[in-house]
Amino acid sequence: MTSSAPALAKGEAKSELNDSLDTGAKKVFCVPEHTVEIIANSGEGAQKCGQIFGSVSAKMGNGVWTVEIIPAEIEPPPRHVTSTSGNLIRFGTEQITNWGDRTKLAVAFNEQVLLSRHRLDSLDDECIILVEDMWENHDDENIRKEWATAMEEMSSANYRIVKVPIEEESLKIVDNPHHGKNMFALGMLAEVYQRDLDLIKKQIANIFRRKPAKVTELNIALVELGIQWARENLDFQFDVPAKVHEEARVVMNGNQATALGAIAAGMEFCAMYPITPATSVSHELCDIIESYGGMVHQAEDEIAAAGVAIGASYAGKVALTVTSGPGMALKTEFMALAVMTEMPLVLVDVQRGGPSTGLPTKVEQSDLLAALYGQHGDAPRVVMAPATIEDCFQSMITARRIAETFRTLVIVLTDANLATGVQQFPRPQLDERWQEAPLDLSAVPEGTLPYDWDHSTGLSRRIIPGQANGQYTVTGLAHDEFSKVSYEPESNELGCNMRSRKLAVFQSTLKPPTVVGDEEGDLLIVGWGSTRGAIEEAVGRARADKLKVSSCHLTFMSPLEPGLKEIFSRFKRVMTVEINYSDRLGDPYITAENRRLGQMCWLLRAHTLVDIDCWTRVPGQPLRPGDIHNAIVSHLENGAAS
Amino acid sequence: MTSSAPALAKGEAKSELNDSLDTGAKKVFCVPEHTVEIIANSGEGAQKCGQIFGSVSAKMGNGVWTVEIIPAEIEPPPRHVTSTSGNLIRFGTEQITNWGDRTKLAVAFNEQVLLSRHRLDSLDDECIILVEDMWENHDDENIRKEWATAMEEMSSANYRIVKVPIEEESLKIVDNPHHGKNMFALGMLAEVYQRDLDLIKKQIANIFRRKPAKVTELNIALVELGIQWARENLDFQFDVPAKVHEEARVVMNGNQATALGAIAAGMEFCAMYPITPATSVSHELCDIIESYGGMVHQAEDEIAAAGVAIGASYAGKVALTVTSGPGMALKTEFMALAVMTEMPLVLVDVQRGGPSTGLPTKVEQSDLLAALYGQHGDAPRVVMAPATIEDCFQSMITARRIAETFRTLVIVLTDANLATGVQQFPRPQLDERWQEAPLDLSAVPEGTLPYDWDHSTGLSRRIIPGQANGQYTVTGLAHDEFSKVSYEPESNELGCNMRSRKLAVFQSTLKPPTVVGDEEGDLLIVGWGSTRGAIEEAVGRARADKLKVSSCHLTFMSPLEPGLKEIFSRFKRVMTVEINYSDRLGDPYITAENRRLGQMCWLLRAHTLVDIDCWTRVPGQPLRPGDIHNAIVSHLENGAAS
Amino acid sequence: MSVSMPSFLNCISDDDFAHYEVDDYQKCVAKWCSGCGDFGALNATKRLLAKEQLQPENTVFVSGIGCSSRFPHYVNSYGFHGIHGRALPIATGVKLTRPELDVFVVMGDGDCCSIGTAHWIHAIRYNMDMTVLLLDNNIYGLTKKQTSPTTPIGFSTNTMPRGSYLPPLNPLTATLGVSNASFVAQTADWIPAHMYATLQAAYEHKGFSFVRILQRCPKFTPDVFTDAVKNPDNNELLVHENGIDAPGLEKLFKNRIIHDPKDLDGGRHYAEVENRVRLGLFYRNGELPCYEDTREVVSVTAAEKIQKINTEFDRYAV
Amino acid sequence: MSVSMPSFLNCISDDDFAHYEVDDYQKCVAKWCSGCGDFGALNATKRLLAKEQLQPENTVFVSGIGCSSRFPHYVNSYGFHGIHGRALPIATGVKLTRPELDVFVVMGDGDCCSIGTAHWIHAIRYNMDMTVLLLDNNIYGLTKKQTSPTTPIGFSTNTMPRGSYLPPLNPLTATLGVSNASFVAQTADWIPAHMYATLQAAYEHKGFSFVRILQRCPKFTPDVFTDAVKNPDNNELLVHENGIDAPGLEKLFKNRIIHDPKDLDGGRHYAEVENRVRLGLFYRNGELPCYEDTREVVSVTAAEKIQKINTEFDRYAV
Ligand SMILES: Cc1ncc(C[n+]2csc(CCOP(=O)(O)OP(=O)(O)O)c2C)c(N)n1
Ligand SMILES: Cc1ncc(C[n+]2csc(CCOP(=O)(O)OP(=O)(O)O)c2C)c(N)n1
Ligand code: SF4
Ligand code: SF4
Ligand SMILES: [Mg+2]
Ligand SMILES: [Mg+2]
Repeated sequence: MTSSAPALAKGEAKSELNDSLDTGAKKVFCVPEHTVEIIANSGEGAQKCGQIFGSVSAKMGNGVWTVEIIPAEIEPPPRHVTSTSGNLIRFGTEQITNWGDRTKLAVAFNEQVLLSRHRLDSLDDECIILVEDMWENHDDENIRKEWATAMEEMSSANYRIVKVPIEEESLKIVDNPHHGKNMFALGMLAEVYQRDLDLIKKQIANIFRRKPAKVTELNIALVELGIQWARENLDFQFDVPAKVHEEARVVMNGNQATALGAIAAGMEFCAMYPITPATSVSHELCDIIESYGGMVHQAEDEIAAAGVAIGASYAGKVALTVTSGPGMALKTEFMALAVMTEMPLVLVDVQRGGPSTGLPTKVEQSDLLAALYGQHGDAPRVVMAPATIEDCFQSMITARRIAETFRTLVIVLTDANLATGVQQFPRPQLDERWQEAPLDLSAVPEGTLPYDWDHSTGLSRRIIPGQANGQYTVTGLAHDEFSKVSYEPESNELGCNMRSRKLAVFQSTLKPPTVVGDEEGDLLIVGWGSTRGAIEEAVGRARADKLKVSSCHLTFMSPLEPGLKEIFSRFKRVMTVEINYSDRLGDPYITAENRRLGQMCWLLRAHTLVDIDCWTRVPGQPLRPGDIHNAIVSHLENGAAS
Repeated sequence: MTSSAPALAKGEAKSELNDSLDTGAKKVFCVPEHTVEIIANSGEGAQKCGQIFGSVSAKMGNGVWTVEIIPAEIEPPPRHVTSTSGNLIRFGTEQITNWGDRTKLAVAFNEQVLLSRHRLDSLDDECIILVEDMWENHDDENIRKEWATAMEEMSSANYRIVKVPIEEESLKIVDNPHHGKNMFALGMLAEVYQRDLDLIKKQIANIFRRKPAKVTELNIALVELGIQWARENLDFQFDVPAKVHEEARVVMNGNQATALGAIAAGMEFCAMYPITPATSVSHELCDIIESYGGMVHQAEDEIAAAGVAIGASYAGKVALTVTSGPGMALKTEFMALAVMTEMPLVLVDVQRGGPSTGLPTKVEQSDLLAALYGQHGDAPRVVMAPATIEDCFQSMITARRIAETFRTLVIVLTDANLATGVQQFPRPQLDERWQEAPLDLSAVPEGTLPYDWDHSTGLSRRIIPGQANGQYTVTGLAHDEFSKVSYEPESNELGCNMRSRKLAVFQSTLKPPTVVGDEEGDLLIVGWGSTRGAIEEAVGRARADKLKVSSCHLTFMSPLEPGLKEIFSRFKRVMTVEINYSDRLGDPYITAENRRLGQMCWLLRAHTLVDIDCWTRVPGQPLRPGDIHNAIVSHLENGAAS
Repeated sequence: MSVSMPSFLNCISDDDFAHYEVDDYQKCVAKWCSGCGDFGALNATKRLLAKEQLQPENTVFVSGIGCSSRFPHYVNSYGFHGIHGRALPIATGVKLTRPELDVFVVMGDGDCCSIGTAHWIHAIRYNMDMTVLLLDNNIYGLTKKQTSPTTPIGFSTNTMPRGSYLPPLNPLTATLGVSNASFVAQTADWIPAHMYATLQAAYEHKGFSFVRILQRCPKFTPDVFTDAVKNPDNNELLVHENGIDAPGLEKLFKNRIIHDPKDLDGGRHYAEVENRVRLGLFYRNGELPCYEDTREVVSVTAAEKIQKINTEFDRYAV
Repeated sequence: MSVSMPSFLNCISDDDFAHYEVDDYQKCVAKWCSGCGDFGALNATKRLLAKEQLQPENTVFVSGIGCSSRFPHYVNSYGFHGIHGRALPIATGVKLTRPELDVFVVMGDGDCCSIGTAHWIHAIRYNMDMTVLLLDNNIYGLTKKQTSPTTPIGFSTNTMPRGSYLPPLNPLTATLGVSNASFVAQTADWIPAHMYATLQAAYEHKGFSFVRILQRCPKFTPDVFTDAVKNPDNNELLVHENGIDAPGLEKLFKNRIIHDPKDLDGGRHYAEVENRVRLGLFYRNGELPCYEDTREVVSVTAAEKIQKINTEFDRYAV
């Protein structure tokens, strides 16, 4: 188990903490950040508790990153290692960009959900655990045994386990033992971390605003009970200083940001078919888009969703389709049609674990090559990946602009980590021009060609039904400037040429990515998408150890940003860090020649001919900065050795 | 227009020919090979004429390559440049591996179909043209005008145009002017090339064996009339010497070879949905497979076809699905399921022009990246490409073996060039063991795991329904050795690992590809698939010019054959030649950095980090050796310049 | 499909509008085989367009892939020649976002009833106001004679050379089985007057007007409709005062069934195949809401949108 | 689905076969929400398996993706938990090549009637001998409450928060509209005896036995069936001497319609939704050929095959 514990001052702070717990002296530890999680059976409200805690912390001015802990089943059996539901909140004085390493303090409603986190290696070796105590001496012998076995298994770690009569206390206020425990827990956390009680009360009042006032009161009473219990029984507190932020800020998850981004970008039409973890983008949109004069159409399947979106785009709307891996697979044929007919279309793929149905609720970055190359024939398109929650919002604005300017398909690759991760960012400035319709219905000059390609740029004017003199017939067959089916060699070469040229033109407008850290050194870590925060944190730690490491994060995968080869040449080694599969050297049969590499790694090798290595994992979880840090260190050590 | 004319001895032979035509002296030209085409409105039987000519030539011992000339519509308007239907036959003394350069002798039933070939640049500048003369002075003024305009347009070339009263002559024997002309034309060709009349008669008798004997007689009479006419009116003949072949040989097109290969490989089940140019594989199979105890199921769509094939494989059959680009797009999701569940499956993709509906009847090699990377998540599979008609047959045997040994998806990439190209090859030796069922239904030991992965090789035992003690549930979700759904990080890593490892193991059994030509030099041309013949012919010509060029043809694209980097390192430059799209340096906005490359080129760059160039075209036609030859020369010249 | 111009506008002089002759709706020469039934459908459609004086720029023809799906290339209007089986999703996208456009959909029997099945069934449910032509030649034409869902059992094709295995799918009963079906008719290319009248009725119906046109393919299924083509007595017309009115057919077509198109049970019953080819209107219900109406959007200015998004942000404000 | 053992074998002593209790068909603990109707369907199915003494190794359960599609993981037999909407193609591949296996297919309403529509409609046509369970909870369960084709109009979901827009698709009439439909029944998880009897009849039928099971989802559609669950009078049983025989229900369920399952018109009529939930057998036709029988293959030895291929080569010989 890792020993890196940046949240606590090294050495003495920890033993101090241990001392204070052992001796009973109340002590406040001032730390730059902390990671807390609250876990329970699903249905016990742990998620709500975590959300309020996270959002109150954000409002107080802390940097916050929240991760959902979701069980595989809708209603899994209680007290089971597969049932864990809850929230992990990492918060600190500065901006928090990722879920960090391991949890420092956990509240668990039973020992089984705790055990599941232990097995997943989610808890810091010195984690403080506030665990419900009713199971230890439960009437049911089986439960007692389960408790004992679990505690035995967890004794391998140095956890500080504090037993709390959560249910017993809560029952002082509520009748139903399944309700209210989460608010009691919230109270304990509020006391431990000195959260602003007024903010908590407001948040609770807001959540239950449609319920009788009594409900809010009860919940607040429970919180206060938790505070009181913690005050009387816990001998430690943490102080995570907050900052005053001048600019207005918002806090949301990536799917919410994507949905709001779509609306802000003037997207009026979304066709979709439900699929985890993309569906909640549509849920957000469904909730509000109609009041913007827009619409979400739930189609009979993903194929239809793509087709309806293309029809809407043809009709002159700004069209969007949102899906995840298996859904994108079904859209493959229609995506090629969008490319061939130069129909502007934005497709958001919220990546999950694959292949096939894979890991529906878990993060992976393995749809990159499918997004780039999934279509038969030559089908150039733009592929981009937001790296933060804020990016999710902004990328929708960019994607629309590219799609329309270049009459092209734009694929936006987010992932399950961004989808459900919650973070705050400066409230976006909106622009009315984003809301403009792509085209009006005025007549076009007689003889206007549907593909009046500028032979140098491949760009052409878009015409939509309703425009007099513009009548033409779109086709997915090879066609000429008139959109007439044509099998002539020249016309096929020209069409391929024009569709591809647009990417080169777009590429010429891009700037080289920035290097974080020194402009040259021993190792450059290249990443893309949601791993940015974790990578930069890891690189920061390595640099603090005086390692000559920098990082560089790519936004566009097709076309690639300029200058990569030049940037890479300034580093002795280049390595991508990705959440996708690669073979490991040293494994049986794996050679440098047959080794299958990370997807971005592969792409960049072809693009730059630089001997790029990769460090990739597919744990169905976001990467941890600590693990990336270790990878950096060992990569440099190997480098030194070779 | 190119001046390379290997079929005729250079210089004097040509002028001799011209002389003989001009002076009226009958002359026999001995040539190592010739390319002849017969073209007409569709429905006039030009295809049949060409097929008989090709097959008789093959039987006589000539090397033969036949290409279909197909119009875009089912029944296009007569006398129109879009209507051309017919056959091109390249035949020679040695083995013929591709369609060659341009046609040396053409028989045309009207000037419009001729014009279409002229415009396509299909005719050698000195082509001899036997064209129906009735249109020149036709009653219909429009037709006379069309004739005149067409002749005017074609006068830019040095064609030797011989006007033939084809219809007038044929009407001496048949009543319907639309029938019989093809047999008259066959007669002319038989005389010009001294084809064996007995073989022709046998072939005709075989074709019309289900019709009244009278039909055969009439057709033979027409052939004889054609012979007589040519004898009396043409003052030239060509002699293309044939060889006696010891070994038995067969002649067929690639789709027929694929179908027979599937049967020979013991494939018992094919699920498909019609799509050009793949459908005729199924037509062949449908015709005969039932008498082998097998079955073709035409599904409601390509998705279902893939699913039914997977179901059949799960049930223990050797299953096949055959399609083309748009169909493969639809199978994307099921292909991932096959990979995830390790279900043996062979998928043949007969590539056509893309993207989208593209060029349905035309050749392209642009499905490579989609075949390699089309699936979301990490979905390792085997991808291979036959290069000849014979390969189409053999690759099915190989594909089955790989699919079953490695419990994997095998994609076989053929294309429209192989599909309809006709060539002879040694009659394959069959092996009874190929017919063995994958498994019997005997019970498995209790506790046998559905994925009892050998952790070193990733291989595992396949179990099928009916085997007692084997009951398990296949799933496309991440799963463990028991095939139980599992979201644990370790089990996902293990599954990914095992599925990928198999490719490394398979790769370790492969040999490096052979280099044709010297083992080192200035330029190595790398190809894959149906371009082999044209590439090797072009390289042969370049080598005859003393250029230091070799070629190397790849069969496996995933995993790639070993030793490529080493082979490439022995050449100053490496260039792929492919029928797919790449940007051209020198075009507006295209830079070395943003240039999009040929698909194999891209793959090999990532794999070898060698700065490989590419020469690619998407004319909807096979590549011509002459054009490749030019590309080689100019690539070397540029090389010298830089 | 509803008439796009409200009737009170009839009094406005025609001079205010460009006038279109039938031939004005022809874009380029249609390239089907001679004798192909698609020509008849194209002609009847152009007549309808002229009769209704539809503006080419406000009319959209959407199709999939197949011989019949070439249709949009031949009509002077906007067109979308899509991908195989997917005409209806594309048409849905058009109609849903631009309900003022007149949308026609043309599909083949393979296109609609095989690969396009899911979209077909669901489009019936959506009941969008569009006119849908199923050109049913009982075969895959473009790909050269493979069995389609409507191919007669026993009929030999390139994929089923020893005869097709299954009884044909009946597109009429299938459509009538779907909740929300609102207009289901059958006509035949060999009775142009009936075809025209049927298309006219389909166009006038507000909702998803599904018209199966029995279409001759002399190339690959030359004989499947011969009995009905050769002998009027092998046809049977569904007639009713609320049905399709094709005057002048009484004399030739003696076999008539009186069927009220309101009667769904009866429509389903008559849609079952019997020994004659049945043509006419099986069911019509003009009362069912159209999805594009249900989903009608409000119009919001850019400024209002910005304001709303800002309110939204307030919900997420830190 | 037909009984796999011919009846004359009934006289053979049971000792010759391993005997399976209901619980022997349980593989692992089912993980649905408490109160989920899928449990009932699983129980009824296991009872049927035990009653018919199906050999686990010769029985295959195929499903798509959804809560209901977890079914095969819980049955001790071979299973194929496929991809969303595609259970039927997989099942077709199994049955077509291994007709001796007993095949069951389990789908959800989204799985079957939305993304799986094309396969559903065509599987009806193929009429393969399999037992097909549509677990219809009127909602997308696994993905957490989105509208499915059978969701009641107006019902609020995450994708249609202001109420679902369309009247629900009726899987019964849709199935009955497809040519070759051979067995169409509806039952409900709240009447276990009826559900068991229906599955029994479905299994006994030789052909594609389509059973829609109205399935409670306490999580997301807790109230959609409440009326029928709470008050037997809101249920209506189709009964007939040739129908489904679930003895003991007479007392509780007073509303009964006598309907001969041979009567297709009647079946279609009764399948239309009215104010009560109608349960029973709408249509059965045991005379329709099964596709796997039509496509039955001959057995050919390897040597014969080699010889045949050689004859084939002769056709292509140079
Ligand atoms: C995805 C895909 N699958 C298959 C095809 C090949 N294909 C083109 S048209 C067609 C069927 C044509 O039959 P039908 O729809 O009845 O139209 P028809 O030509 O008879 O008018 C097929 C299978 C295709 N273009 N795309
Ligand atoms: C191709 C694809 N699209 C979407 C999904 C997401 N998905 C899984 S189950 C499901 C629907 C579940 O509803 P239903 O079929 O009614 O089954 P239930 O869960 O209600 O039993 C969806 C949309 C998926 N797994 N694959
Ligand atoms: S093949 Fe048949 S459907 Fe196609 S154009 Fe020819 S006649 Fe018409
Ligand atoms: S969500 Fe509904 S259908 Fe799914 S397991 Fe729970 S109760 Fe059953
Ligand atoms: Mg057709
Ligand atoms: Mg459901």
